[in-house]
Amino acid sequence: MDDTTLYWQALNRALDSEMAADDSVIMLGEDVGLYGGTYRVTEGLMAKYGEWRVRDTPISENSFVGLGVGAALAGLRPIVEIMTVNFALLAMDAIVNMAAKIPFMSGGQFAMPLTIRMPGGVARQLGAQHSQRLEVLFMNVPGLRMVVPSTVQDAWWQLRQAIRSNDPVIVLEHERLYFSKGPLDETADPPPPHQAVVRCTGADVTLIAWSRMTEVALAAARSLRDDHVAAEVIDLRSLLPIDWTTCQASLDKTHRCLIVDETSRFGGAGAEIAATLQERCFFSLDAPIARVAGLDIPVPFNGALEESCIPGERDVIDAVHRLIGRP
Amino acid sequence: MDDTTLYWQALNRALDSEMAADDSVIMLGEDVGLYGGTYRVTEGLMAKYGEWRVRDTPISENSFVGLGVGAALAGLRPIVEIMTVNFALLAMDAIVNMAAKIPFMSGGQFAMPLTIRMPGGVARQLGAQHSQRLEVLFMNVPGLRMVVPSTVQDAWWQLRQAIRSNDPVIVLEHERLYFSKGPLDETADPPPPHQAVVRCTGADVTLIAWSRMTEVALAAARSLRDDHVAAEVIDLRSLLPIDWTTCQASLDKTHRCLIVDETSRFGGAGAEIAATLQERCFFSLDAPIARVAGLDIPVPFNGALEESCIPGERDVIDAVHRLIGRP
Amino acid sequence: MSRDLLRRFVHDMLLARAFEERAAQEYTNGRIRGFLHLYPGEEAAAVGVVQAAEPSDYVVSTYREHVHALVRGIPARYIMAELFGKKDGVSHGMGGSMHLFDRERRFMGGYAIVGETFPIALGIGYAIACRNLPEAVICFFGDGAANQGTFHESLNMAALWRIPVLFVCENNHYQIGTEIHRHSAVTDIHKRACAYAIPAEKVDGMDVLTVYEAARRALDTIRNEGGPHLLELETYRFRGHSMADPGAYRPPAEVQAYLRDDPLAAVIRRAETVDPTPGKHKPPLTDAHPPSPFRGRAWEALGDADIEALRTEVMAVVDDAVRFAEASPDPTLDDAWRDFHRNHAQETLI
Amino acid sequence: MSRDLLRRFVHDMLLARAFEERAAQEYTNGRIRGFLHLYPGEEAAAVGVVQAAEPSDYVVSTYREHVHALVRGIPARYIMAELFGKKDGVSHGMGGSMHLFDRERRFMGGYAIVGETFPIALGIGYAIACRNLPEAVICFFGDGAANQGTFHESLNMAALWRIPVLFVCENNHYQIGTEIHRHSAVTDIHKRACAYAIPAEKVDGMDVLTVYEAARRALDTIRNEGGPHLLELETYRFRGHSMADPGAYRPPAEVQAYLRDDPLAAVIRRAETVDPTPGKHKPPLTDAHPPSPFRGRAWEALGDADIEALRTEVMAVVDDAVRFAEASPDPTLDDAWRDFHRNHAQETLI
Ligand SMILES: Cc1ncc(C[n+]2csc(CCOP(=O)(O)OP(=O)(O)O)c2C)c(N)n1
Ligand SMILES: Cc1ncc(C[n+]2csc(CCOP(=O)(O)OP(=O)(O)O)c2C)c(N)n1
Ligand SMILES: [Mg+2]
Ligand SMILES: [Mg+2]
Repeated sequence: MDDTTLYWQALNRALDSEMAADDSVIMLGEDVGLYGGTYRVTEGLMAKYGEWRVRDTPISENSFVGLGVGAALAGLRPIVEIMTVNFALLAMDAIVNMAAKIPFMSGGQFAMPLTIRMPGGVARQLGAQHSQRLEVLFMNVPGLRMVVPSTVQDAWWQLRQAIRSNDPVIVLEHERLYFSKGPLDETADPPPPHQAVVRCTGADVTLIAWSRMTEVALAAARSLRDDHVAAEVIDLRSLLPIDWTTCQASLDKTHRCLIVDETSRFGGAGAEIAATLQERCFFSLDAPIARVAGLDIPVPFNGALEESCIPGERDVIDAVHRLIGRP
Repeated sequence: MDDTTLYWQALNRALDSEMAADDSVIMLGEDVGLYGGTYRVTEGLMAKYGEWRVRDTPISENSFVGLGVGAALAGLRPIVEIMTVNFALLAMDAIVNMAAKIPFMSGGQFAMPLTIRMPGGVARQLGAQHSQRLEVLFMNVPGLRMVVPSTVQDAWWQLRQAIRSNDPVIVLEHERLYFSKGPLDETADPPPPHQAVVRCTGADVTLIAWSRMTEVALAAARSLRDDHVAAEVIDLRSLLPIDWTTCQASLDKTHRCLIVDETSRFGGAGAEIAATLQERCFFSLDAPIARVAGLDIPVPFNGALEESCIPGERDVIDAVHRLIGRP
Repeated sequence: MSRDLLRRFVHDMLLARAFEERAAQEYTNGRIRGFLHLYPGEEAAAVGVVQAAEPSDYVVSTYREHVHALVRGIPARYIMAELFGKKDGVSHGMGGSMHLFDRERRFMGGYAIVGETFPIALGIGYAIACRNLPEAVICFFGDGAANQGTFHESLNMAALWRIPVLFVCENNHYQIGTEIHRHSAVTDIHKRACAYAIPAEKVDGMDVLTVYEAARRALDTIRNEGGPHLLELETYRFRGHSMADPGAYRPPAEVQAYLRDDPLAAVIRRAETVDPTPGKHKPPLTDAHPPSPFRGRAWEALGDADIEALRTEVMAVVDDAVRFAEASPDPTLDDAWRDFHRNHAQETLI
Repeated sequence: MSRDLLRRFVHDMLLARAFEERAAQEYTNGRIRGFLHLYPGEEAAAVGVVQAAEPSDYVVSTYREHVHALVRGIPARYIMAELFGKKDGVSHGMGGSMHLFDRERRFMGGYAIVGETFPIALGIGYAIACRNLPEAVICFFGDGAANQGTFHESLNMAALWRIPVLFVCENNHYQIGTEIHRHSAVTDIHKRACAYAIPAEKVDGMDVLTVYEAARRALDTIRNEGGPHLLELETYRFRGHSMADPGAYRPPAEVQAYLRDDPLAAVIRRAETVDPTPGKHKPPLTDAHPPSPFRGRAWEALGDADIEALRTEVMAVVDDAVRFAEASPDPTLDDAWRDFHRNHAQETLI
């Protein structure tokens, strides 16, 4: 077990290990082959597995994701990389109308062992079209699953689980996590892919986060400790489905909950979490469930403005103070 | 003022009146011209305004919605009809990446007087691909507006307001409403397009609905009156933005709220409503905000199963009874 | 061309017509609801192409796919039951008229969003090419579908990687109410394949033998040389776009003209009069009078009685299908959840 | 070809090169962040085409659009300020490098999602055609963009309704790291226009005069006869795809070969040696020795001193632009909200 693995490397090893284990696993996307992937995630794989299993595609998102759907129907286990989630808007028909619906519409005759990998989130000054957080596009689509790994270990576990799943699974990575470091144990047994995990315990307030916001929440929790506020941080790990049990157990203890959501607040991913948890935990809550989330504006290019559009440590700390009624 | 206008006729007259009033209003979509629109909404307009102002398009959703965006940039006020919301999945790039973002990305230089009309919702046995409720696809997109008229009068008002707006506005119609009847006063002054309205007053519970679910909620409210439960029914009229003030005023009176949501429950449109209202009204609520919503499954073709996938009057009544703690 | 095959064609075309007309009736009776897109007029396309395919080939179709499914060998019963939304339907009543699926027969679905058949077929073909199998995919699409972006995207990839797909355009000249000259700048759909260097040809889609032979040739080429192929079949739908469409946008004279060209009548005429085994005879000598292609009834042709027997047979099949569909139970919500969860029920994740 | 125009070309190409190289420096200095897609090698395309346009024409471009914007007349200051994310940027610091907009100059935006320029240009062209104006839209796109569905969809509509769009493919042979033979079945992008019956031609995109003349001709045709046109410009980018890309996938020999073909060096060579007014001279008589196209320095050519002066001029412009950008304030969040709400602030709704 080493401590110096990068997030992208964990993904790379997960791909390698699954491709080695199963001939029917193939991969496709723009520049995943010769170039090795924009974020190096697919580095070295084309040389190892050949171009039929690691395929560079033209810029034709709807059709190459659809290709993945068709290949899955014919028994392959395709992994499609969409270069960033922003381009998934071009492939919504393949994802929502095809991948999510065919297994059901066929009366269960067909499985859909399709994995769609893509990074989302606000990176660094990529402009409004390249800074979207589109979690909600998929959450309301029955038939899909979506995992949102925040750690190196989860990147390794959850990508492999996605590939092995017979459901279409979206692996939503994050542009600002690819070069984050962490320990990786390749032999450890994973929890179920949709299980949330408590990353830090505390009795005063529950912070619920996922993907990159987990580290923001954890940093806030560390600072809050100095103010004698014990925050519990839950990393959801999966947004579709959501592990309510873990959340509920925490809220029953802390009676207060703040959701740390990088998506724009209105109609964002945090809405479902707040809506369901207030229903489940209403009588044990001391305050309404709060959200700190992205501003409801397209992301400005300017660097400082960009940062102020998404939650940072300070925003979380302030929101916790408001929530527990301290100044 | 007559009482026999159909919803589609109100839309048709709204289009006619705006096209007559302003030469820069044009319309396009599949079969909107010669055929007169799948639901007759555009009937007679091509004959009256010619093919440059009422344009039949090929099946190229992303590009003809994008055409609308470009035409809006050049000073027209295009109304694009997408035959049903299900095909909007092909035009997400034009709607989300272009229409919603250009005004902001240009630093406010360009307006986006674009109207996108489309019917959504579960109709009658159209199968899983044609029975989607995709409200949430747009709610989390800053820069868009979305109105969801439930009455003939609102169809007339809100479509005209959308056409006159300089923002991109989605007019989400409903396949099961086109042939519903109601009074239409063409001369009355409209409320602001995003203002919610109380359709029926009551002090025991607030039902929040929009589009076709308004009539389901009203029917349930009528039945509940026989059980001596006074339900207040709010028709949101707009999902982006949402008129929180009207909702909050009602909840402060009733202390209980049920959202009647045709979208699939998980991550559906109702989530944002519940999340925000529990935050705003927490201390005046006697019970958690409840949702009765679509099942989290693609819509089955079979007619009876289809009906059981979306809220009906009975579901609303049962949910109200649960909410107020009566059997 | 063997007598059996000709018989097969007549049978399939009769069955197709009878099935669709009966479906229309059942729609009027209120036992079928939703969209119902019927195929009369276009039978030669489905019959000619699908009969040219091997059982190991795959078929991908649109919402107008009952006949493709029938010819592929899915019993009429299960298709009719699906149209009725019943539990014994080929998709268990979950799919409906536009979403027939039959895994075993490699009938890979009817798709209701125009343009979806391209990437689906491309993907199946990719799986075939990956494994270097002697199989092909048949991908049906309409003239209107040729304007969807996926047509272009998928054809490019199919050509680039030499994917074994036979793209079959059923050009019936209409995208619902929009005539082809009003939706396409180039109305010869096969010519658009030039943008991807895909071999393409147009044939008479009202003549089942011509279609069959063209499909056979194309599939042979695909199997021998790899790579995609495109076939444009000129055809016509006699009915409106769906049961909801009276088709008022078409001039009656146009409809009449095509009705005279009915592919079903044509194949019967041919079966009754044309020698189906030309190969056995010598070519006629050169003569001042060009020899008539008709020889009177040839010894291997089908007689009136044969045709009548086939008619009776398909009527019985359709009657049986309706009875079966009627008797089949409605699926329950439990059935729906079970179908929905079927594929991840026993899933093992690492 | 007037001396002024030639001078203009040299000026624009020098400015383009200097601006982009300086932007690269500022990126390395950390004053520009995000994606930065530079244009060296391709200058003849932007300069030749945009100079051929009238001020009343519209320009629609991609994320690699600084030079299109410069040539269109947007002062370097406002572009550089936008790259710096500053308030005085042409898009007020809200857009960034990939989203330059200038309403007044009809510079209708840089678009960062590949393939978006097609429908945007189509829509603007539709507005022009609707009003029957003598204007045209110039729509830039890359070789990689030709595989996006919108290419096909938009070209079909443009041809069908005869929309005045000049589609300009900057074919630099790469879609990031994917060489054109690996992304397109037909690598002559202009040949794909056959699918829509759009007149199309390919010209040397490294020669600004050739590009200018081809664009002029195309725009004339569009204005006189209506309908779209497609121009493929064969070119090459000297740098990686963006500042993040070292471009390691390209053989050094290939890069070297294209560097020898530098369009900037070429136009300077030409300006110094070729008579820019061939029309004034009689055609040479037929001769045993084919006449050389070079005549030594023609009287209207630009001298070394002229070129040096232009070099100095553009350097000053770029220096000024950087100073200006540096000095410009960051926009505030209030500015952002104001820009966001600008268009519905005083909206009257019925
Ligand atoms: C993406 C999409 N847009 C629109 C529709 C609505 N629609 C259904 S069929 C059809 C016409 C298709 O025409 P064509 O491809 O020629 O097939 P045909 O019906 O003639 O067999 C349209 C527009 C759809 N189903 N999908
Ligand atoms: C729809 C979409 N897919 C992928 C990308 C990522 N991307 C940005 S530029 C590019 C290559 C474009 O190549 P080309 O069109 O040839 O233009 P060039 O960069 O060579 O000028 C890609 C794949 C994108 N921006 N949009
Ligand atoms: Mg057709
Ligand atoms: Mg390129």
